[in-house]
Amino acid sequence: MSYERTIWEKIADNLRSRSMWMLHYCTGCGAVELPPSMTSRFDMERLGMGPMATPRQADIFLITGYLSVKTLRRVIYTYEQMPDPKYVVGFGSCTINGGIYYDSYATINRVDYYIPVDLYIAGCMPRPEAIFEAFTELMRMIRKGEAIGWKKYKENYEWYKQNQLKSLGEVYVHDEFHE
Amino acid sequence: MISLMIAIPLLFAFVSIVFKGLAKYALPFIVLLNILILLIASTPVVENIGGWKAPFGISLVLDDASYYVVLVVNLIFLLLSLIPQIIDKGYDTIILLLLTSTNGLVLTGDLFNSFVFIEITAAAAYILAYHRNNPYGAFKYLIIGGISGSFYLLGTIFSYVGAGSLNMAHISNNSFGQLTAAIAILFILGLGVEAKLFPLAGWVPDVYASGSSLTPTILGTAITFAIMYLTGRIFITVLHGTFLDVLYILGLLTVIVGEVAALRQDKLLRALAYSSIAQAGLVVAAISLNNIDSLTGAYFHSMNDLTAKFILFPIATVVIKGFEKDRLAGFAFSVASFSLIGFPLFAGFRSKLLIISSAFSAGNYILPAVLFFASIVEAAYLLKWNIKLWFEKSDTSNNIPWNLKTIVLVLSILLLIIGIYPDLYLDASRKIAQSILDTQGYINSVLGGI
Amino acid sequence: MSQLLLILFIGSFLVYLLTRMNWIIGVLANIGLAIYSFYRLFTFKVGTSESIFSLIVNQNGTLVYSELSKFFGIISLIVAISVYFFLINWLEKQKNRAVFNFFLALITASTLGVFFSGDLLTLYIFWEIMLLFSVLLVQMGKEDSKKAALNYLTISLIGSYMYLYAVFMLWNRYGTLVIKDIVQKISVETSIFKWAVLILIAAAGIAKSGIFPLHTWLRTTQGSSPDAFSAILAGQLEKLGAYMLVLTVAVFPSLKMFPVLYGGIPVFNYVLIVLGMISILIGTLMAIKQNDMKMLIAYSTVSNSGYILIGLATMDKIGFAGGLFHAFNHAIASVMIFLSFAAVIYRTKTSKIDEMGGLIWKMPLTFITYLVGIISLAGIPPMSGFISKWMIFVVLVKKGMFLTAAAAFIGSVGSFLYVFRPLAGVFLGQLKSKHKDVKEVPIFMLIPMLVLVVITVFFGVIPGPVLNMITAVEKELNIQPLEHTMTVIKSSVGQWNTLTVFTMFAVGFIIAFILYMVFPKAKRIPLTNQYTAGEFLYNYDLYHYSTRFYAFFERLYEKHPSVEKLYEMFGKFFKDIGEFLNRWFYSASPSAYLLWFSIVLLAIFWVRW
Amino acid sequence: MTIFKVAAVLLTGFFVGLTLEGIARKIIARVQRRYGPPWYQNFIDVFKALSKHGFSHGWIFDFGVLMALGGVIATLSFVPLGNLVAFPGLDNVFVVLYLFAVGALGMAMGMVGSGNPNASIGVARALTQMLGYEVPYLVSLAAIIFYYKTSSISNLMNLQADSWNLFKMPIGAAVAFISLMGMLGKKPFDTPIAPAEIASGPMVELSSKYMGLLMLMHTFSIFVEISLFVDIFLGGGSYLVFLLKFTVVWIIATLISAVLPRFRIEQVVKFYWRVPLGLAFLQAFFVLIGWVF
Amino acid sequence: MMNSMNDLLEELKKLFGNFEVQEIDEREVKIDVESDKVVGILTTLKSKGYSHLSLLTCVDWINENKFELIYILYSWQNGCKFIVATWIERKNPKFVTVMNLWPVARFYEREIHEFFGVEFEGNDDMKPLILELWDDIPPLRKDFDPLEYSKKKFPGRQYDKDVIQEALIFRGDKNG
Repeated sequence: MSYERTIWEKIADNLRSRSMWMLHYCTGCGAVELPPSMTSRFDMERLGMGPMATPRQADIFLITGYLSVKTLRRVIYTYEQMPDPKYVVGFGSCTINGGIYYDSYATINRVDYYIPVDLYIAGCMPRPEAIFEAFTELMRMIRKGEAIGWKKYKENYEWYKQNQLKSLGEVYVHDEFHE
Repeated sequence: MISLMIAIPLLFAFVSIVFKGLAKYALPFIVLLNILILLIASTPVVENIGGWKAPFGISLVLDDASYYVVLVVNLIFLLLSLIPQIIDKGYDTIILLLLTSTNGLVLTGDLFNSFVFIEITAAAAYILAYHRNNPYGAFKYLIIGGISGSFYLLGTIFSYVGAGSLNMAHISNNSFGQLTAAIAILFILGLGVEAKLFPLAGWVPDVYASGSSLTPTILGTAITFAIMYLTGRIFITVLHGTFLDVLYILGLLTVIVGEVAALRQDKLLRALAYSSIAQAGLVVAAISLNNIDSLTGAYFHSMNDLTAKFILFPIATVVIKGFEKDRLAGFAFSVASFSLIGFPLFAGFRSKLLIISSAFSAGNYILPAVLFFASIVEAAYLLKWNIKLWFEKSDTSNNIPWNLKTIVLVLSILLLIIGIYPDLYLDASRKIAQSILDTQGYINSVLGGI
Repeated sequence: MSQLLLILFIGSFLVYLLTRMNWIIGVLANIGLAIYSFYRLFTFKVGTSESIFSLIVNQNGTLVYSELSKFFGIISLIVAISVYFFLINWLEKQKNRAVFNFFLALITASTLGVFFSGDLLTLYIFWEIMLLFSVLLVQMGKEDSKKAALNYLTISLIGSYMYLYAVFMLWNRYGTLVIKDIVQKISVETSIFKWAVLILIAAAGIAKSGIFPLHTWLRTTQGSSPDAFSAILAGQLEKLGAYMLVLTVAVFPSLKMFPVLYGGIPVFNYVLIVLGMISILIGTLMAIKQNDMKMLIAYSTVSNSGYILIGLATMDKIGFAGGLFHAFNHAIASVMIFLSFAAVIYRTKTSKIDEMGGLIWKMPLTFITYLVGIISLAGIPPMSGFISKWMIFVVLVKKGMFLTAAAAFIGSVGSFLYVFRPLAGVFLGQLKSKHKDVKEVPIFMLIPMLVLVVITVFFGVIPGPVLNMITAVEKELNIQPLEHTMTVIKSSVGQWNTLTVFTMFAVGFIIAFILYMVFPKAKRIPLTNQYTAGEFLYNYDLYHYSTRFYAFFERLYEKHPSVEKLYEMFGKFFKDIGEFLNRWFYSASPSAYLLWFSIVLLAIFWVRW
Repeated sequence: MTIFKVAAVLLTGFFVGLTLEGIARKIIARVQRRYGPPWYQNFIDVFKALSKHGFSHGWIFDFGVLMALGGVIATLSFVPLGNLVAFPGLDNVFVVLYLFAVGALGMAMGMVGSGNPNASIGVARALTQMLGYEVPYLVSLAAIIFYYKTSSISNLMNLQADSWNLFKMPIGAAVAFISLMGMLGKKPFDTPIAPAEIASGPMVELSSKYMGLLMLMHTFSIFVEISLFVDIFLGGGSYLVFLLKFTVVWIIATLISAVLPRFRIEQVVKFYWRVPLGLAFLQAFFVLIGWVF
Repeated sequence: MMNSMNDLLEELKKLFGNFEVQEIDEREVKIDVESDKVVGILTTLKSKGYSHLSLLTCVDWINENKFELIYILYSWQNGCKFIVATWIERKNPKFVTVMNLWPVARFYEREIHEFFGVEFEGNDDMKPLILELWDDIPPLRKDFDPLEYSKKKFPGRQYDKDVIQEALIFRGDKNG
């Protein structure tokens, strides 16, 4: 379900697919898979991907593993700080349906209920091969214009916001630790 | 005729003991009488008391130098008499006594006679020192004054032994080899205390800073000027400049010590006392350079200094808090302090300029350096006081009596005028310097060519 | 000229009376006076000399209107006019305004007097008047300004009395005090005399412009004096120091008077260059440490006076021109910076950098003035500051003085550091909550600032007019004039064209702007929407980096010997001696008096007998 | 005529700069036994960054970025590339170096204008590091200018016809190369942009096109620095020979930076003002007494 | 069991009367004490060298309708461990604080309050420590059902298709 795009956006999507910058923000146990994918054996950089320190410069947001309520608040806050054509990749089953923590009072069961996720990678922490499979798939989707999570977030922002508030109470929390 | 100038104040001094309060109001007329006599008398007048010829009897000499010095001294007394508020009950006789002895001091041509008048001045000064119950200061002044008086007496005796007579002209006429050294030392010590030289001026801060506005105004101005004249007279005319370099060194020491000590003071009066020590030291040092320019500079500076002190001391004693209320007194105070420091366009600048140029032409490079150091330190603490009195918030400040305010204003305007057209003070001091320096003229006029 | 000076002095009394009535009229009168004298400055014919009322018995002072006095007169009057305009709104917050205005008028009058004076003593008299009234003005500032004023007075007096000492040495030697005659005679004297005279005269310049040994007063005075006056102090009074240095280096022909030591520079000038070098290093390193913005710029004045001194002392056609042009640039730049600081303090009541932040969003025009000011002060190309620094670099490199060149480079790159500290700490970064309602300063304060911005930019692009004036001065002091066209500055080592640099900068800016417009428009987000590593922040006052901005660099020279403490130690030393004297000699018991009495007796006997 | 020359200089700067950066990333990858991105990766990154919808922190943020890029473009236009000289007489060494400061100041002002303390810390570090490497560099240049008696870069270039300054003044060349490493902001001296410590320093708030513009500025500044070094120390003959020398210097710099860890900021200044400055003064002393090979 | 621990137990028994002792291993012993004697024992143990309160936790015995508070003390001199346990009511659990003995107990008690709802007099700092904006009964109590809470607060994915069926097809056991 790609939307109609001008020639410029086609070119831009083509470029975006070849130089995806990944936000260096590891939310769960999947983060341990990233170093091997960056270093010499798998080398993420040959796809044009590299870790970026700040959300302002990043394109992809990796949600690697279970997402507790408190981390979700930070994820939403960082997601909104990223510039516009941004893509979210969910690692492992915990992001799909809560995984082994489906019945825990502290972790959420379904990420795309709160922020749009473009691509899921199955496996209880996918190996670098699966990650590269996902990245190439994401590149194809971007080139085809199918990775339009950020547009969905913008269009039905109200729905997402209402879901977030229903589950989290309020996104920005003000307690003794945050002055 | 000039002996009347001593007689009249003495007479009224005794009269005033009888009529307790009124002498205070008679004082201006007496001083006016004195000035009248002075104006009538034309210079080089020599008057032998009791008809005895010069070398034997006492002779009063009124040449150019003593004419102007007496004039200045009497003018100061006149100004003082115009402010009766500060003269307390019993002190009018003392003021009259002081007037007689200072006139006598300046006019006399006879050494022993000058010793007598110095002792009378000192006595009057001791009582004055006691003015606002300052017993310890007065006592200290009494001890040191007495000793210096005795040394002065020794000096006169030695010169009598040497020259055979007590008359200054006669003494200066014939020289007496080795003895002059001893005489000079004795006179240095004798006059040193009154002239506030370095180690001998211990009494000055306690006496001047006793809180009474009368003592410093009189002692600091009139008496100091008379003593400066006397030092000049004795050391240059009588002793032909022996031991002037010792005097020079003592003078320099006094300047440095006076300024450094003044820097530390936290009370205004004491700081001003030290400043007067330093100025006196400076004048002595300038006199000891022994050339026409430096002598003129010395007396010109001494005149500026006494005018400034006449403004500073009364204001300092009366106004403690600040000049918020009466700006005029503040203006006078600032003008006086600026002239003391030597800022251009004020009188002090002219006199310091003269002293420095004379020092340079005499090839002496140390005096200007010391003078600059002194004026830097003086500028520092005087401006500190100026700023403190002018700009700090002051709630109460007792107002100054109107007549003091007018006199102070007149004097400060005088300082400004002198700053631009200095010839009023300059000619007077030039005449004083000339007459002190030509000893031969002095001898001829006194001895009348025996 | 004496007629102009008379008008100025009488005018200042008039200003005093007017300000007592209504302070706005007083300020306007002051502006009128300054503009009138600025106009008259151009009408005078160069080279005329008049006599002024006689100050010494047989000698009346002379006033000479030379190219040099015209150049420095123009600088000081530009500074004066812009600060007086600034006063229209600023003065109402200052207590006892009448006296403030009166002293300002007097200072301007006496500065012009100094520039016009033809003989050394008239120069001294105007110098002292300016000194006295500037001390009384300095102490009208904050509470510790009284002590700072006294500090300033003592050091300046040391300088001026050393100058007076030299004046008398000359007067005693030649009988005349007119500079022109002395200059002919002096080159034949013995070298000790020449060294002594020139060092003493230079002392006044060093004290006033804050070169190394006598620079400690600048920090406290600038820090605590009233803000408008610190602009005058930096702009006008420092240039007096520069004028005195020109007097010692160029008017007294140092080239003819001293043997050449190295690279065509006489020995005496080399001593001055070493002093200049030290003051650059001290100024830069200390400025980086300061937290109070006015003290920071005070130290930058120390380092810039070092540049002026080095420029002048090289006596080379480019170096001398560089020194003079730097005096001009430094005056304009430091006035702009101090006026912007005064505007900031006028609104935020504090001058500490770490208590402010993000003021650009509330006071953009003040920010632009400050920005252009620091670009010129730090010597960055499009502005005029760079041209003078370039000249000084070229002359240092041409003469092969590498140590001085290294100090100059450290000074210029260091100036990027310390000028950036207030920029980042005060204007950029997060806006403090207590400054939420700060408004821009009223219009009358903005006009002078923006006028100065225009002047700096104009002379940055077309330095022709100022360079013409400078070459005229060089011709007058018979130094080989600098060859330059309206916008090209030639030197034996290389030349460059200010206009092409500016056009290329504009071209680059346009290219960047085109790129900026072509690509998608960015969304404007509020200042509090920051990357905070995922944390929720509510008190953004703390989220601003401005305290100890260069902490890591300051740690390198933390335990540095401080000259200021040395002078304080001297001060205390004198006070202790005073204490000792007071206790031993003056308030002791009579028996002590006798002791001293006998000691004097013995001393005289021992010495004389 | 000069317009075409300037355009040529800018385009070379753009294309050669970005390709060489891509090649550098390839070299670093190969040093780390990785495959590494294609050589045109930097072009893609720049245009990708430019094409995104970013955030702006107010007019000073935009003005800072524009001033930065404008300043560096102006500097680049003054630098002669071999015999391609845009402004023949006017390319003075000090003018080029201090025009470079305009770009640095613009970037610094813009980044701190974003309001993020990480940016202020990064900028403070960048300025201190600049203080560190600028002084030895300028002193060594002063020695050369004093020796050749001219400070215009094209003259310096032509005067090296017989033997390069690299051989004439080896110590000066070494000092200049060390300062060049500092200027490039490569690994041993990239404390201002330390991603781990202060979240990529000044670039913390740079979102889309601002990031792109600043990457362009970074490329141009690298191009300016190295072409200065090549012109002054390696002769820099015809255009192609110049580019060859440029690549060689660039590869050496990348190799060094690929293996060295990052300096701490105090160490940077202490290092620069001890070893290189001493060597620079030594070189100046040699030039003074004429020991030039 | 170490003899030093033996005579310590004897001493405690003498002081505080009898209590049930259970030896876990050579250097570790567990004692069950009535709730009013706990503080006394803890102070004596602390004075005897068991200075380190390594853990203070609570166990929910729902069917005995009681909470069990467990204090684990560790001695650095001889490396032995004392586990002091006590039972408190489950309805509105209340106990005295040991904050004055060990400052660290403040956070343990705060956590127990958050997750079990036990009140500690003397420790007024009962703010939530770990959970943010918690709106249900203390979660670690046995009568709290996390699955139902998770279903209520964090809706999952609605699986309408038969996953097992699909897996079989995928593996090729069934055609389709």
